Amino acid sequence: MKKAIAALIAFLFFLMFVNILNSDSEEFKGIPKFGEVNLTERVSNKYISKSVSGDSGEIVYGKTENAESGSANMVTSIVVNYRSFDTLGEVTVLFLAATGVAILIGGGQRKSLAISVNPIVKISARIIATLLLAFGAYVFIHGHLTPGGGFPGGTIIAAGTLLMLVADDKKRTSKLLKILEGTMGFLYVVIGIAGLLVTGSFLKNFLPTGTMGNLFSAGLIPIIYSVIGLKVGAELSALLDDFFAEEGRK
Amino acid sequence: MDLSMIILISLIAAPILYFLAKFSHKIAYILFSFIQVFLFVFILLQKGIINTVSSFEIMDGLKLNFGFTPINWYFGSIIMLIISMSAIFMISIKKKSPAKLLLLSLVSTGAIGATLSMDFLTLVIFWELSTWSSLILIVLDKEKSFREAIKYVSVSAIGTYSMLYAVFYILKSFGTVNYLEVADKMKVAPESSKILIFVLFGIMALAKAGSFPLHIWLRGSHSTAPDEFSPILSGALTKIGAYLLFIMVAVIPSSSIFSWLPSIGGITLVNYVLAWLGGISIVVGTVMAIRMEDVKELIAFSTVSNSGYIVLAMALGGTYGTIGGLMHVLNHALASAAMFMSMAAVIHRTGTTKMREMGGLITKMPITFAAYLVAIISVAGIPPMSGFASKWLIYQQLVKNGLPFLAFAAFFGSVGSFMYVFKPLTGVFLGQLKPEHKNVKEAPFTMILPMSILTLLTIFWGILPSNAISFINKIVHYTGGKEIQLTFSRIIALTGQWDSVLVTMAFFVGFIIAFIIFLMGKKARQVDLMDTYTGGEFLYTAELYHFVYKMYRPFDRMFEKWPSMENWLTSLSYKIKELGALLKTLFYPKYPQGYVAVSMLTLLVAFWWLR
Amino acid sequence: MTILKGAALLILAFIYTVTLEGIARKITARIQRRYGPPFWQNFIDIFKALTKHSISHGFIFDFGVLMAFGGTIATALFIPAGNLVVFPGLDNVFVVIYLLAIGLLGMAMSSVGSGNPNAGIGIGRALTQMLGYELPFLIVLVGVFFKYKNSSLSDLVNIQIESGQYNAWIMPLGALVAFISLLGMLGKKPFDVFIAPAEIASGPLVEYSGKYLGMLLIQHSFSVFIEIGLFVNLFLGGGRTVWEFLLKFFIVFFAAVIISAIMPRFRVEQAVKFYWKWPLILSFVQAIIVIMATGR
Amino acid sequence: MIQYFSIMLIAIGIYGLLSQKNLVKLIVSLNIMELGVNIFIISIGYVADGKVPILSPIVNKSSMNFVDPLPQALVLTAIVIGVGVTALALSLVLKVKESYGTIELDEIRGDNA
Amino acid sequence: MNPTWLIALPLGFAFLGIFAGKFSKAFLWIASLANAIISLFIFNGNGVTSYIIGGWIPPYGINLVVNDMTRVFLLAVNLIFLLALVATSAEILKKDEKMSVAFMLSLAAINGILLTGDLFNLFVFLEISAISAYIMAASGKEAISKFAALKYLILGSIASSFYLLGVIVVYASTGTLNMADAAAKVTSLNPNVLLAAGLLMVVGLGVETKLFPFNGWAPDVYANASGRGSTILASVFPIAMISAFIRVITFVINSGKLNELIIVLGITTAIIGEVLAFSQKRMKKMLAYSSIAQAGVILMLIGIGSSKAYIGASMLLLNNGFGKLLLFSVASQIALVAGSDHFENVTGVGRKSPLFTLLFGAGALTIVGMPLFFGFRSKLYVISATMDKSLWIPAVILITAAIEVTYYFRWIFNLVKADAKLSEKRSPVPFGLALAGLLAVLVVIAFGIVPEANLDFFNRIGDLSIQLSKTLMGGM
Amino acid sequence: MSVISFIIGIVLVVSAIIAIEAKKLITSVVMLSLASLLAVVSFVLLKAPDVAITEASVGAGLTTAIFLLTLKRLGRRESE
Repeated sequence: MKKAIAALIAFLFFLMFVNILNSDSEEFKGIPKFGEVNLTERVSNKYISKSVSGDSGEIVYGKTENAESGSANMVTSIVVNYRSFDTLGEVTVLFLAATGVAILIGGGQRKSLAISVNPIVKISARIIATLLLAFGAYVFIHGHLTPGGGFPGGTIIAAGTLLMLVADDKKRTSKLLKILEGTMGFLYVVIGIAGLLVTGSFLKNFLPTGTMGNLFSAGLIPIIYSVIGLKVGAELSALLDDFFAEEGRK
Repeated sequence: MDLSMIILISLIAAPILYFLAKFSHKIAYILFSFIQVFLFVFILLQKGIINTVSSFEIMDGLKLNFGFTPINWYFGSIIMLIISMSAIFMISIKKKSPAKLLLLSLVSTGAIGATLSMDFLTLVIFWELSTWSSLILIVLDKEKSFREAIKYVSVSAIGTYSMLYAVFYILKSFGTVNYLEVADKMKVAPESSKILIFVLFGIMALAKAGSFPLHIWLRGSHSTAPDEFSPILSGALTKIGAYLLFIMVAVIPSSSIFSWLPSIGGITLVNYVLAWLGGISIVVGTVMAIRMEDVKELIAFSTVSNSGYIVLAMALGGTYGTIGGLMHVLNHALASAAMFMSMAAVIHRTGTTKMREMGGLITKMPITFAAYLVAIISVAGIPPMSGFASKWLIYQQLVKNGLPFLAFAAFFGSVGSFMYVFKPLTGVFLGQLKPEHKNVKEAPFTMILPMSILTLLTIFWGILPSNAISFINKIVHYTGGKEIQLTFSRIIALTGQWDSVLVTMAFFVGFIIAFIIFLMGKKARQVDLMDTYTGGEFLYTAELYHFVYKMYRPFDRMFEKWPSMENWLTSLSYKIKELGALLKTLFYPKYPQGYVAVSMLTLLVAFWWLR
Repeated sequence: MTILKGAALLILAFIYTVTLEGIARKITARIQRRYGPPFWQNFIDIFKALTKHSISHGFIFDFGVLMAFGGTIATALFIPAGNLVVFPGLDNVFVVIYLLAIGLLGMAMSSVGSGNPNAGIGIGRALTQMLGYELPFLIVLVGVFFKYKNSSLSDLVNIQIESGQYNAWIMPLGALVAFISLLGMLGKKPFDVFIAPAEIASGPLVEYSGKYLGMLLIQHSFSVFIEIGLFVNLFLGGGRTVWEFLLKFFIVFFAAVIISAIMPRFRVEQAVKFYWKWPLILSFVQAIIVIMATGR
Repeated sequence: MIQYFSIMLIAIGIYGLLSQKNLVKLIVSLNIMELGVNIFIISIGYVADGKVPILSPIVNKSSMNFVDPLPQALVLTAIVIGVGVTALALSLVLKVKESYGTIELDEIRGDNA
Repeated sequence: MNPTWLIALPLGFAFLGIFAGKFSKAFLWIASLANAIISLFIFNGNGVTSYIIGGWIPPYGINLVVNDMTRVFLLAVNLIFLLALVATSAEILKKDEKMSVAFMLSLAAINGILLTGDLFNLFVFLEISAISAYIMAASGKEAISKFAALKYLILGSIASSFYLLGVIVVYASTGTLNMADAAAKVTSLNPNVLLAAGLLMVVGLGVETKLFPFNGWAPDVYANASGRGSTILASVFPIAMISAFIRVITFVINSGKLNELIIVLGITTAIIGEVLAFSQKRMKKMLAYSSIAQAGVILMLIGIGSSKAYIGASMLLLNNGFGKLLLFSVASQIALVAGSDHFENVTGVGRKSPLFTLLFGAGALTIVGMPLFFGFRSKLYVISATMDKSLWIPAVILITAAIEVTYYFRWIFNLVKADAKLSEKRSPVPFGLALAGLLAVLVVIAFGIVPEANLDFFNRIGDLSIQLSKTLMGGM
Repeated sequence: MSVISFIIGIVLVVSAIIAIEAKKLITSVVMLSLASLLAVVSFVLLKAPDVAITEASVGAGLTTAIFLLTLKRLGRRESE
């Protein structure tokens, strides 16, 4: 009975959405049909052409210099430049969640496994983890050029930590991670404040944006993405560690 | 002095007194009584009509209005008289506390502000101020008062909020809340809004005056309030209800704006209904007062009964009704304050309120007894005291309009009052003295003084009611009503006249004759109160008799089966709690599914319904 | 002149009422097949009592008696007896009724001040019963006053005499009710439960002796005068002369005596319920009839 | 087409939240719902035959036909927020298990005063 | 003063605080104090100002919008937050340093919610505030607080998903995320789409603003969270959440049908809240339901949307903020002193220390709207504003107010009840509570008795042509 | 394109239903992970590689890990 009601509610919700989907018509605007989006009606049009501050002509990969946002990856330019404030918030959310987890279940000790882990596993885990760290760093440093960025990069680093934690039952993450996490977050805020002090606008890019497509371009974007990547990596590692720790024994 | 200034003084005095009382109770209480007496004298000596618009703005465009019309002057003086006398009375009370003083100052501020107000919003603001401070005051002393004060809270909330609604309804409809301007606009208002406003105001007035069917809070809160506060509660605060009632029926003459309604006995239907409520209140108050065993509860119900008189009289309107009602406000304020004060003095000395635990205190506290005696004679409406004048005028109006059923209620209250006022008189002051009260002393001077003043005033206006009525005539003149004819000692009414001085003279002549006969007889032998006729039995041990407990047992038996009004509030609260339990299971279940489901359903229903 | 009239009225009232009471005792005895005392026995009782030694229970015991006596005398002054009117025009009925209460209050105070429980019980009963009989009576009065727009006793008497129609004829129901109430006021059987000598030793009077008793007996005779005087003046048109008044007084008094002589005693709540049943309904009917007939 | 599936996912998530009694299942349902929301957001920005919004040596001009990059940026944020909430929720589940000894809603006896 | 500082400062301190150990508590104090001072500077001004973030002009970039309403709310929020910290400074929480981080982040998020002019940015800040609220909700001593937090989390997550969906629907159909821009464009939208988006957002924000029936989480959370957590949740959060509600629902969506729905739901919330609060036996639970009821009245006013309604709503919000600050902090302390906050347990506690009574009484009196207190003034506006809309609404509001008065006074009486069993031992009121409490009492009394002319910032809120002007809000 | 997305959609929905209705929690979590992975594919189809990478690492990877760790700590009784 309860399930039937639940299913009914879910179905009605589905119907509600179906009702409003494809509601774009001549008379009224609505949600456009799938795939038939007119980007000129959206703000993203300006993000693609990088002409928010003024019409700067067509952007060409590898040629355009000092475009208003130097990232070739448009998603990255939105995430870390146009809407960087959201990302600061996002970082904060993750940070807060990690803090919450630490408050709730952190601070315990790990339980030893009944069987000892083979040293080969430990060592190979360490090697793979190092590789993962490097890969993660690569992902976030190239965030403005290729898919990926701070968050996946950080998560990949955390995956390395996870591997090490799984492989060694006595392994704990370093306390330094917290410092790294905090410092990186603080750095992000400081970059923002620097923008405020230098240019009068919080989080505004105050570095030259370079040539489109170069590694050292896009102004603050690689810096911020690195900060984010390190921060997320440290954060998630600590979070995983908290999940490994058992409550009760300190 | 600007009128809003004196209210400000009273308000600022509150925290100052509070902190002063932290250092010395005595000094703070004395200062408090000085302030109250000053305010009373200030109001009393005010002459002429003043209307101040204070600079204080409550809402945009709405300012506090204070003023002195004869109406404000009359009610303000009465209320401040009672408060200032109680303030003096308090100086020697035992349970002093800074909090009490703070709240008392606020009560006084509220009372002054309410009675000197010139518009409904100012009235309701200050009234509410005095209400909430009195509410907290009530619970400060006695454990029992907890339940009782909640009744007061609910009833006063019902009253205040209906009034608040009415005030804003008036504001929306007429654009003003000033009494006089509203009175003008009411004449041309649509009929339904007239009735709405009157019903809402009526609820407020009845709730605060303690009249049926909103009298239920009086018993508990008057009886369990701190003893020194009961006089203010009964003598002063319920009179603000009468003030609103007077504005309703006389300033906005309800008789003329409801002229389209059928009228019964020369008064319009609205007033007639109001008069009936007053009448029922008289009967209920009287019956219940007779049945009470606790002195303060008894006096509380007598307040219900007398509020009924005021409501009845004001609803009747006409020259005698209005003047009688206004006079009764004065009389009852004096008498009930004196009654409560004398009882407070007794409680101060003996520490109990149960009549069956007292007795024979007349020898120990003669002045208190005298104050009480005069007050009850006034309440019962027996001639040489001022209570008779108002009742007499009310009867004149009843006769004039030919309303036998309402007259029945009025007579019931009057005759019944003999029964209930006599009960504490007997139980507390007469009869045999309890051994534990052997060492009871007369109340201290600061208690005697206010009681004596009130008593003397009662006697003065009893002998010369024309003096009080001459003031009331000014009010009636101000509202455009017909004044009553007066000579120095006579009041000339519809069905004849009454010479108060002559009656008093006759009484004294009779008393002197009696005294002469008394002196002519042989001197009587004084015997102990224990030495009485026992039907020939010899009592080896001195048993104390106390016949006040269930004194009117036969009468009680007649009314035992009557439904009690006091329970409707309790059952209402149970109903609300049941509703709460239902709502909780519906909307606040223990598990999240419940409210997620409700939220989703609301979303979906809203979507399909609104699209 | 007023003083002389007043003195005359008081003396007349005293002598006449005490005499009638004496006769009443005789008549009651005859009805009950007894011989009965002589009709002057009551004078003897009163004067004897006044000269005897007495006991007092303190200040309020004395003061209450004085108050009762004084109040009753003051009330009696307001009763017109035929053409012997002390305060013409000022004898408002409400004043009379309420002044009467002061006597009652004084007596009540005095008797419970004695400390005897019988007195307290008696007073409690008396007050309760008062709530019974006063109400129908007052309702009838409302009708009377409404009809004449006057509540002055002497004026009402004059109106009745001039029109030649007594109120008893105009409003018979009212007169009946008033008479029943009168029985209660007089404390005659069946409404004498507050005295009830065998039960509570004469109730309020239990502790009195000597001059106190004497004064109360006088006070009682005055109150009988007032109560019957009220009825006579209100419903039987008083009298053109004193004698006419006294004659009517006599008739009413003996009607009451004869009725009471053959009646048993009501319990107090029976009495109150009795009054609140038929007399009250009849009084309302009467008042409404009068008000309807007169028109508002 | 994928839009409908995404909404179906949201609906399934809601169904799960309404019908399941196990706390972990509830959080799984939440995740499914968030997944649906994310796919829906992306689908809003899809342009038929649009290019991936990354300039590269091949797709090198901003005037070409790209899909809308903004929803993608929003989803990035939403995913990260989702994982944060999930982690917090799971740690709360652990605490509940610690205090009540169960993660079945029926068996949790909170004092419901 | 650039209001970005209000967000950046606590955020920066929070990041530092995670590894600063004991200093993080100090950071919390510094951040909130600094915020209070900065908000004081921002308060000093009028009109609408837009501050852009990242140098991108709206609607492309994110902007912060300060208008007269925001100025008042910013000051109130930061002040109340500081006072709440002071009031509950005696409380020692588990993992205090990390909790301080959560509190700092909640402060940043609340300021962000108040300031932001972007729909998605609002979502991010709502998430931060929500997660910090979950953490606060779970901070109670009793196990039930964890379960309550979980319940809150589930509903809150659904709510944020729905809000996000609503934002996306708006974006899909108008192509913008900026509030002012969207507000200008939604007028040409298909009404069904607008309604659906509005409803989704109403659900999303309704959970946080405690609109019925989306408020199922509130009673348990408020009743069981720690003293500091519940105080901040009950006093500071509503101001921010309702400000967001105003911006999104009435400014952006602004659909007549939706406003009617909000009025109906708001009144229902008020009735249900008061009725349930009436029947509660626990002090904090009673306060929780009372908060729900207050939120209902405020949302109802927002639904009405007239000038007076806005003044009334903002007054009520501030009043509720200060009042609930007093009530919740005192209630938590009383629960500590008496061992529990059950009705019987707290009987007579006010006798032991009169200051408890004073603070609780003042809070209760201002919430129920007694003269001399701020609540009365706001109540006048409420009745006046609703009276203009319909004659029935004020009647219902006043009936619920009567219920409210009754139960609040019952609790006051219970505190001061003369009880013979009471021991003479006085339980001291912590200094912080006394200080913050007295300050809050002063504020509510001052707002209650100063003449209207001194409160002209409320009247400026009522100047809707400026507050809701679509051209200015976005800074475009 | 549309056939692939249809198939993916069907599997996505089915795995989601299984994730909710599964008796064992472990099945539930695995199915959630599967759904997440399918979502990654659909992200790719929708031309959103950034999101796809993030979802793959965060949604499918990290979330599953946290779930599994939780299940481990909850103990055997609850997981089955």
